[in-house]
Amino acid sequence: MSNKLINWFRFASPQAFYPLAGRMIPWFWALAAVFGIAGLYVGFLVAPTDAQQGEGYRIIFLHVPASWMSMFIYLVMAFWAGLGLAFNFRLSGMMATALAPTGALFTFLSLWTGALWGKPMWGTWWVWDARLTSELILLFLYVGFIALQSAIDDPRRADKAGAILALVGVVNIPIIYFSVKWWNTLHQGSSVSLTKSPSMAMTMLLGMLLCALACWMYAIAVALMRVRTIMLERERHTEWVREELGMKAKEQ
Amino acid sequence: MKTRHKRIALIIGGLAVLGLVVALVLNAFQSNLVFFFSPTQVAAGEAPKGKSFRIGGLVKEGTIKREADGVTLRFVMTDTEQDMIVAYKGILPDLFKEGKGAVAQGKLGEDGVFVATEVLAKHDENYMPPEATKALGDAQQRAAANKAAVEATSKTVKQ
Amino acid sequence: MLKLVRAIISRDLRLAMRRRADIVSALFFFIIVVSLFPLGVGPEPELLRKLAPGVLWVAALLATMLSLPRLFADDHRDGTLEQLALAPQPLGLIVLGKVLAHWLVSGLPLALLAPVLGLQFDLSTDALWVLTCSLLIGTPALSGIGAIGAALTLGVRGGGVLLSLLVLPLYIPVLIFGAGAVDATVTGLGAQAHLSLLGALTLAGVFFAPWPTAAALRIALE
Amino acid sequence: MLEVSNLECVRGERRLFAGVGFRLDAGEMLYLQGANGSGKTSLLRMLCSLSPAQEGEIRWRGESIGKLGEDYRRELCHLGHHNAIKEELTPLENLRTSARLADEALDEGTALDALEQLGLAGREDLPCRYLSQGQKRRVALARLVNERRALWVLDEPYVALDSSAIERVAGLIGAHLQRGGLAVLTTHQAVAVAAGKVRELVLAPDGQA
Repeated sequence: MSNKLINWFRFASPQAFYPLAGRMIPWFWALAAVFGIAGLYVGFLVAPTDAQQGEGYRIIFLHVPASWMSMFIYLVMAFWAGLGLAFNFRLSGMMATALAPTGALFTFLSLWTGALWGKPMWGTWWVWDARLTSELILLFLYVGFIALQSAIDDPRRADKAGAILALVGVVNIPIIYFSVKWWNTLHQGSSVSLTKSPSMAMTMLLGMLLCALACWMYAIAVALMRVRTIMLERERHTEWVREELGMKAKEQ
Repeated sequence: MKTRHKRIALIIGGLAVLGLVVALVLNAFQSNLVFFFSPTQVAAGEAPKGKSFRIGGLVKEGTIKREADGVTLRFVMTDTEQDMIVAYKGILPDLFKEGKGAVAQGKLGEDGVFVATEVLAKHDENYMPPEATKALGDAQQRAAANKAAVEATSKTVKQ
Repeated sequence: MLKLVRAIISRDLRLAMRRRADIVSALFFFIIVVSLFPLGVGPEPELLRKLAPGVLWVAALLATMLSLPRLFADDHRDGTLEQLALAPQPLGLIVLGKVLAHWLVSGLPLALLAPVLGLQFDLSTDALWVLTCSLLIGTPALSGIGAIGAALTLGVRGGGVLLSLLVLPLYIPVLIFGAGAVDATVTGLGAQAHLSLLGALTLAGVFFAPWPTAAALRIALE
Repeated sequence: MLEVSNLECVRGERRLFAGVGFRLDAGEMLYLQGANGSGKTSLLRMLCSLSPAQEGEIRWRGESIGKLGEDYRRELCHLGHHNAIKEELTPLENLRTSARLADEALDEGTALDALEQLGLAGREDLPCRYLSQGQKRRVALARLVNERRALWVLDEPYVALDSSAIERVAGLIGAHLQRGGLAVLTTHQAVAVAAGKVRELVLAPDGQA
């Protein structure tokens, strides 16, 4: 029992996590590629044309996963940040820092793909309805988080200050998610939810879920790569980093 | 005061404030914070007068007509309880169809006709291939549309 | 506990009175920005009435932002902040006092000045009344939320710009409902729902924001 | 009463000190010595729970100060590098506000008396920005006259003071120790304190304290 616990905590140290992450990254990339290809295949070649929207609906294969990821990554980021703040784990602060750019990217994608879909379907690029506005605030929150962290020199302080900002910003996530229910928005309600069966044809849903999985795997792979870089940078004066880099140098 | 007592006092105070916040938010949601108004709300005089606002509802079947000038479109927006005539000059979005949801921005004219400057299509969350929709049959389709309309209305009215 | 909050408020007010130039310049900033708009967009009353809620509220936001960087910076520089952090009281309460004091010298004068400026925009009496109410109810939230940003950027290089980057997105709801309240009155709808939401934002901003602010201050002091 | 064990301090990428430990009982004083940049101020800030320690523990009356929180701060008086006085306020106002913020009552007479003891008579109503460095330091130190909290943590209290003021402050510290108080201070000036047991701790740059 206690043995198991210790094993888990072992991976909470950058030194132990670094090689583990290195071994996992190729797998996540591979999975991302597999799911991505499968998702795009199902989405563009198998899934039927939508009765109302024609071919234009196919943007959902990117838009919906990107929107999900933008919110989900924020939650994960805030979770890691809060964990780092509460228990002073070095690793969790690094994870939060590593996740932020990917989250910002997905938020940006979600906004743009939404605009590209909105123009032909709704008849406008952008409306100031609750869903769109709160998603835009999410993008600002990501940018603020990244800017704050990069403005503070001491990485420990940067982690903690970023964590507070991330936790404060969490209030925005339920607002985004429930905005379509709380207000009369132009944006439609969600097609997939836990409480009711999806109002979508099966193949369309399959394509969307595959694409979502691909985004997920991509996000993990990229975040792990980034966290490895952050580890090397922050711990560059420690023995293990020197050994790691020294070994690499010898191999070449 | 002891540290522990102080903490308890702060927590109680925090909960009280939280309760107040929730009460205020719920109070606000009972009134009219909406992206668009339904024809019923407009008929009840809840919409702003003499100023641009949005109305939302379903486009009534068989009411889209082009006027004599060849540019202006007229159609009826409904929430199944109240109807409203909308006049619009301009390009319609792809999704704008009879029996489907739409949001129009414009002003209410003296004659009760809503003169729209912009028409947006409101899409529902259903994604279905055409064959499946056809297979449902006409009657069923209309029933579903009606149900959606009622849902849309009850949602609007609730807010 | 209330004694402490009162002590902080009276201290900050006394300091502000000894340095009146700061308050006055923020107020003048507000006046000038608001007065620039009619000059920029033309004096058409219809248009001005439409612009008024947004312009007044955005100007109030920016004027509040001006005084935020100094909220903790002075205390940080002369070591007072350390003493406050070492006081045998929760730091959050001290921050609460400072937030209230900040509102008294920034938000309150803005709200009281707003109806006079509203006249420039040809607002009706009702709208002026709601404008003042919305600013009175909404501006404490600006001080509360702003305090978080001020504490996070304390002693950070380029802090001023960063502060606006962090705080302005969080101000968006206050802006929406504040300007929305006036807008609703101008168009003949009730402002009650908007004011009610503003009240919720202010309560949450004033009573809950001090705690993350206190945490951020302790981090800045490390 | 105050126990420090195995304390380590890392600033940026440099380890300032490690393995620092000492014990201080009622009526005892610790002289903290060391070259510039050896981590004296950092150690004092850790003692005040302003900065966390990377390694090691600080205990007050047998309990970790992190756990005690407010109860520890109630018994702690800290005087840092900065004077923590407001330039806009007069010495009298400064003294009285800082007492109020520390949750203590200080009437005007006592405050005036304290200022007089530090040689600030006649300056009570002058905004502090008109005072000299030394006078400002005296305003900050005037807090100590009526300070009855058990643990004093003083960072370079004698800086900018003239010899008579230094004597005065040393007298205040001595009286504090006699009352059974504790004091930790850093200084480059060796000043004899009349009473109490004096310990010394030298922070050496190689981490061997």
